[in-house]
Amino acid sequence: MSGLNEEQVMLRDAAKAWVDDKSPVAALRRLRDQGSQTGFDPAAWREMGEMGWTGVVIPEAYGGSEFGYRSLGLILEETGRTLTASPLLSTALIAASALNLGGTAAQKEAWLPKIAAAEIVAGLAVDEHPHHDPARTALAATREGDGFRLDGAKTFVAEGLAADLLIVAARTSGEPGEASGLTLFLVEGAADGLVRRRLQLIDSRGAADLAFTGVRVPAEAVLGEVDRGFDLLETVLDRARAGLAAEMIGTATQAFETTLDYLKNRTQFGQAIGAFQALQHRAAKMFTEIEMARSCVYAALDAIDANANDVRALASLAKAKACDTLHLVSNEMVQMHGGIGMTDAHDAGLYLKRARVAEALYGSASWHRDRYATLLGF
Amino acid sequence: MSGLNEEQVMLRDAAKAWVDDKSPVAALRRLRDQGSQTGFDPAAWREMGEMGWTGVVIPEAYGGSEFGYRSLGLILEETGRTLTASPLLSTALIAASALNLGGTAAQKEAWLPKIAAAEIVAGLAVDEHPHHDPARTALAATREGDGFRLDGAKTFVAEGLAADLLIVAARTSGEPGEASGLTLFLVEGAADGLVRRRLQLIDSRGAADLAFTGVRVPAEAVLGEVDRGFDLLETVLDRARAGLAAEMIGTATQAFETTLDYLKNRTQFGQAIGAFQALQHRAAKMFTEIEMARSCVYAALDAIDANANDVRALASLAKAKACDTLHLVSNEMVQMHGGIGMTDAHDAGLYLKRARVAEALYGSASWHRDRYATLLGF
Amino acid sequence: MADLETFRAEVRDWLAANYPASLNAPMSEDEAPWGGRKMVWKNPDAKLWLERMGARGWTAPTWPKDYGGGGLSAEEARVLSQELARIHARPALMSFGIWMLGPVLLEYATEDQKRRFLPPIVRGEIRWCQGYSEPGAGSDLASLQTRAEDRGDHFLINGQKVWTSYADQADWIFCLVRTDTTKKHEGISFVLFDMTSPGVEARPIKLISGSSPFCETFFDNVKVPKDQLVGKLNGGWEIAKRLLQYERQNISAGGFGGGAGLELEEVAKGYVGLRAGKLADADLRARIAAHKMDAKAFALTVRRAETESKAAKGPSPAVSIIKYAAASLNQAKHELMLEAMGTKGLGWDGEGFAPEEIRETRAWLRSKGNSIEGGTSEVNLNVIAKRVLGLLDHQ
Amino acid sequence: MADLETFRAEVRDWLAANYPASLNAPMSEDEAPWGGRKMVWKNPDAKLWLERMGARGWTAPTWPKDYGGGGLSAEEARVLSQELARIHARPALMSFGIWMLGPVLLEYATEDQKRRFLPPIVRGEIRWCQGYSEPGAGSDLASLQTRAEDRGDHFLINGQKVWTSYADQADWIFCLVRTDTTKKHEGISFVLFDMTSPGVEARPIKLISGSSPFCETFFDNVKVPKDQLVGKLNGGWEIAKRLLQYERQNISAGGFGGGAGLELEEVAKGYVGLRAGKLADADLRARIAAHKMDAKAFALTVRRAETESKAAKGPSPAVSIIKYAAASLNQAKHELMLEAMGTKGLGWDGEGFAPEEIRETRAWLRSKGNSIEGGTSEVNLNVIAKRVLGLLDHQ
Repeated sequence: MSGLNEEQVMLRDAAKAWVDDKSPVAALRRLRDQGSQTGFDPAAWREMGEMGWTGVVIPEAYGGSEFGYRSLGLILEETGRTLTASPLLSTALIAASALNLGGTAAQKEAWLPKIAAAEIVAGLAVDEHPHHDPARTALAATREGDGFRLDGAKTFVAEGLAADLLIVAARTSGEPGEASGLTLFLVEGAADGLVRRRLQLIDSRGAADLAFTGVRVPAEAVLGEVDRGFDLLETVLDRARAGLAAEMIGTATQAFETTLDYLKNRTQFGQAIGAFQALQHRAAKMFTEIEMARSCVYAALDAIDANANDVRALASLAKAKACDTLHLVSNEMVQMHGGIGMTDAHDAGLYLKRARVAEALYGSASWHRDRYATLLGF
Repeated sequence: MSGLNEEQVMLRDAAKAWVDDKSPVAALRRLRDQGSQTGFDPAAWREMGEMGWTGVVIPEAYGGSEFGYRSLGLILEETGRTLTASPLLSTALIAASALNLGGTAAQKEAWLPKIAAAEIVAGLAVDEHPHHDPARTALAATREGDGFRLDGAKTFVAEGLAADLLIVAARTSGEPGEASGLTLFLVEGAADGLVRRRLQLIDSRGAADLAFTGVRVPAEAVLGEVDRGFDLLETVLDRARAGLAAEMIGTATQAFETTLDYLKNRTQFGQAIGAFQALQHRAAKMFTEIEMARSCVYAALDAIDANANDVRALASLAKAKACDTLHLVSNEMVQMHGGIGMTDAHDAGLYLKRARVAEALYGSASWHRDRYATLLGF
Repeated sequence: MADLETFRAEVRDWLAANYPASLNAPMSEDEAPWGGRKMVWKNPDAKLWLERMGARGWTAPTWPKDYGGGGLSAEEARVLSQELARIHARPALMSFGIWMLGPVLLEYATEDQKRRFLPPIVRGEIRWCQGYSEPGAGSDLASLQTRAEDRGDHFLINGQKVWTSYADQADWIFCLVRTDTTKKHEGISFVLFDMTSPGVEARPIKLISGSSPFCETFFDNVKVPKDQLVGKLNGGWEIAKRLLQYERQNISAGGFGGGAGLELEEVAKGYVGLRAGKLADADLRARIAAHKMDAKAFALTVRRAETESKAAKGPSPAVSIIKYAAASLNQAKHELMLEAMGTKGLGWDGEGFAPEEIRETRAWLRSKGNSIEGGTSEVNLNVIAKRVLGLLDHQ
Repeated sequence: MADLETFRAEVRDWLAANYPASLNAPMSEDEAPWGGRKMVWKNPDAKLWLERMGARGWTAPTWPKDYGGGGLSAEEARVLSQELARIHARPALMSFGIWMLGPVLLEYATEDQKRRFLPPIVRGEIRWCQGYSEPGAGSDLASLQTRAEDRGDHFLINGQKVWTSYADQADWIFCLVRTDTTKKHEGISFVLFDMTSPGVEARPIKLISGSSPFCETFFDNVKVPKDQLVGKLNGGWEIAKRLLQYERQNISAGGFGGGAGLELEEVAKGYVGLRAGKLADADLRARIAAHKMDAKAFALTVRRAETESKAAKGPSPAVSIIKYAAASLNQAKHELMLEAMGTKGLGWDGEGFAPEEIRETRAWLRSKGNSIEGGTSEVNLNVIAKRVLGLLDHQ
């Protein structure tokens, strides 16, 4: 590891120590078996706030450290290793980015310090269909008096049940499928007319479907510009994709290392199964994929920090490679563990289940390949 | 092998014996090194006629045996094993099919006996672009007096240089890209205004580009119906695809068996390299692919013989699977032979080169996957 | 042939008279007719159907009548199976006893053992489970450690099995035990015993899909009378392998089922949508098309292998690839299904997901076992390489 | 840093004064500046450029001045390389002597040997080839059989090498020979000799791409003075391995070139066409997009490995995958290129094909060697599994 400054090395090491101690895979299993509604442990979330993780991309003026996305990525990579369930990505990366990038001074003042202090949970409500497609947004925002009323539905909203603040993509003009005519709104979780239904996903984390029926918001709830929200949304989503990809690389790395340990220790036919060349080559190929995907994730995060002009392409690259890599590694984890990997008592199933949810979130590999090709002009 | 009747077993065994004796891979190498213009050996072609191979899909009334496509497929599979270069596919399968399916009694009488006797070489001129696409035909057939004049160009015409008879897809109405408006014509190789240019392809077989400038043909040269040639063309092409796939399966099988021999005999690190598990698994996967593709090829040929209603889908299936399988096996043949496989003196390169030409001819795997999905309605 | 057509007419008449009309409704998963002492029949007609078929021996049509079987020729059995398929009859009995144990008993058991054990299998009265795998002996089955000590008139069995399918539902077990610790393959014996014997305990294993079809099975000083040894002492490995062949044939012939029975491209059309007649996600469309081609190629290969095996009176080379290909394809299908369903394929339970969506998600998880159970894909590839392709063992 | 900037200014001035203007035109393949006695200079300025660079030792910038090198620090060498890149300078010299032999001579050779062999390498006067592989010793290099018998003041060498790159163009060879037949690795020595020595014959091997960059090389009683042994007698394997590391680094850093230098997606657009802004073949488009992503991931990985290696003062784990990934990706690129070109990618020669089409087709054929030469992909995967991942050898 390198290219990291001292703060980053400290952050990463602290994150590693914390997840090993406070948030091993058993913590997720416990949340699941206890039937947690929100899908995360409030105490762990508070500790994340105390360690400053929630303020890593927030300016100092609003209570953050502004270490940047690469730094937050290091933390997410570590939490991804142990499948740590928390609102870190939704709140401290996605919502914080949206406010940073699109918020007025008043909006920032109102929300960023609370995020930095882990006082609130926030989430992004974008998709309305089984497949990610921001331009397809139909949820209607109709002008009413000085404000707007929102009517429609969102699905698959990460932390949607627990969120105190929702950033909602809505259509103020145009037709579903068009990029123009979108507007982002800040909506409080407790808003009248908003009904939230918990989704029990295979990864046991917090997610919800949201129904908006005449939800009224003032003009000040608009984040960014009316009708011109698509660019801001994509810019926020690219940060979400890169951050999620960082988490996924952590997940893939741990899944691989756990499998590698098993290959070294499980014996069959008088040898460690890791001595069989076919498994060795598959392991070497997985390692190759992981290292290649890792490079993409770091490059995307660095590009965001540098405000480079290829963030769009690099975010799609990072997410697509993270998807393909985690898909491969999570399948191989089960297969190489054999029968034991099929049991609920083993962690392999938890990695597999988290993998598919993360693959679908904010665009599948297929979706990002299409976007990448379009960005490259073919 | 089974499901074969006695005639088929005899045909196959005779074909096997003949290619081993008269047409090993060295025969193709000799043609290549001698700079053969037509890309085949006329003496070998005459022998094919004498053995009755040229009449296998031709009715007895026209001098054939009418054994059917499965039978001709068996022969093509054997010739494919040793990369035998001959006009068998173009003439005895494709042109014979076109005449059988679309010809008037007079047209059949004029040409089928000559094909059955291997007295002529015939070819199908369909494509005009680097990628197979019959509907994109632009070559213009304009009515002139009782007949037509042809203007335009064809490319990648198998046996195009040697052909005494060409079956030419032309546009009598509509626009390139439309299925309607196509008409097939019988054009003699010696026709005025037809200029043929040999293409030196990597597989060293006969192929040509054709330029038509005011080539005049009588009304009797129309094969099938004017403007309604597309269905006939596709029906002929599906036979071409299944027959070519049979040849390709033969090529893949031999490439695999040659490689398997090498795995058993080449030693490194004190063992036959075929004892290394990673190579064993790759060999087992190749074998699996070959057997699956073989099933598709046989099913397509059987469906043609049975005049079944799923010939279109099965022909695309057979060609696509044959393409993917031969692609894989030809690459693995070079890789598993190591350095020796990279030398011109070894046969691996010849298999690789033939593979890519056969992959492109009458539709790539990609093209057939698209067609298959369309046929299945998605 | 005339005789066969007479037989066919008889079968038709009998089925018309004996197949209960109430069974024409689709069979739900919990109605699977496994038989045995613990079977709870949701529909009494299903029990009746088993009794009628069992009485004629048609649950095991080609077994000799002496042992309760149908005594049919292979041709007659095919006619029976065609006629059952014609009326879409439910299976009268699903049974490891018929699929796996019976064939090896017919080959290796004593006359007394055959008369004792086969008829209750045919009638579905005794349900069997398979005591093969152990925690340390998966692909390397012969390294098993469950001990059977010779105590004069009985064996005393101690040890642990794992992946025992439905051990908690079974009445008896056929079990591999170690009777000689000084040899590996030549120290294994094949014994049968009652799961209600003192000292037997079966604990269901919960799988990643949430279901528990397998158990850990513990043996603590279980007494097994010596007349329940099949074949020779220390000669069990040969029987074990033969039985595995029957098991693999059974898996191969049936392929891997499960899931909501939806067609992949229909699911994709529903969740992804069409654009100009083609799936809106072109990348996914290409991969689904490739998969549909592979699936068709597989189906054609199964059919070809059957035809060729019949013609050659021996297995076609294509047979060897079937278990491996079936597992790969079923897994690929479920991955594509999940991908096509998007976020609707990611539900575990509760509101927001249709029952068939949840079922498909569970089936996807279940399919991960296809390449592990009944011989891993790695072992299958080894077998193809060595036995079919003639490649050597690594030295 | 001030010193470095001073150095940079000096380099700029020197380049401005010394880089021949006529070399600003693109370099064709037959202009590659391999140097040596047999070099035919198409452009005399290229020779001048080599002489000028060689005189300063900048063809081997970090080698000590005593041996003809530039005597630069690593930082200075980087500045030199940046400045050369800035003006898009052609390489003054391409040389196995600099890339492979020189570094091991610096480490293992005697003072006399260094003074004798290194300066002509720096000046490009002697072109070297590598005598490693033999017909029976490919991936298992140490099983080589070429014998060197001790004849008092010289070795007598008999045997055959294969895959000797440009042996027919080289002046000298560094060669692995067997000096002890009773041991495998410990019986190998590393010797240098002149290719004009009596008994040496190099026969070019024609490849599937039509070119002949490699030779079979025969040694028939070739006399080699003992002072041309590098390192210890029977101690050549260590040197051989070290040299391979330099070779792989060199392959990795450069990646695999060749081809007409066309961008894949541009080629596809040209031959396949666009429909509504997307490649008309949606299946191919998806695969090209996936490949472009892999290629970008690879480029980012090479860059990351460099940064991390520098920071850690040792190789990053990512380094190990680079040769394997480079070969796979280059082959995948050429396959896609060929597919995109359709029938235009299938020409060998003659009319009907543009020169860049033929060049691409030949490059596709050439790329098949990427996963074989300089360590097969299979060996690379073994190395990753064993050295990086710590998996055991099969027993």
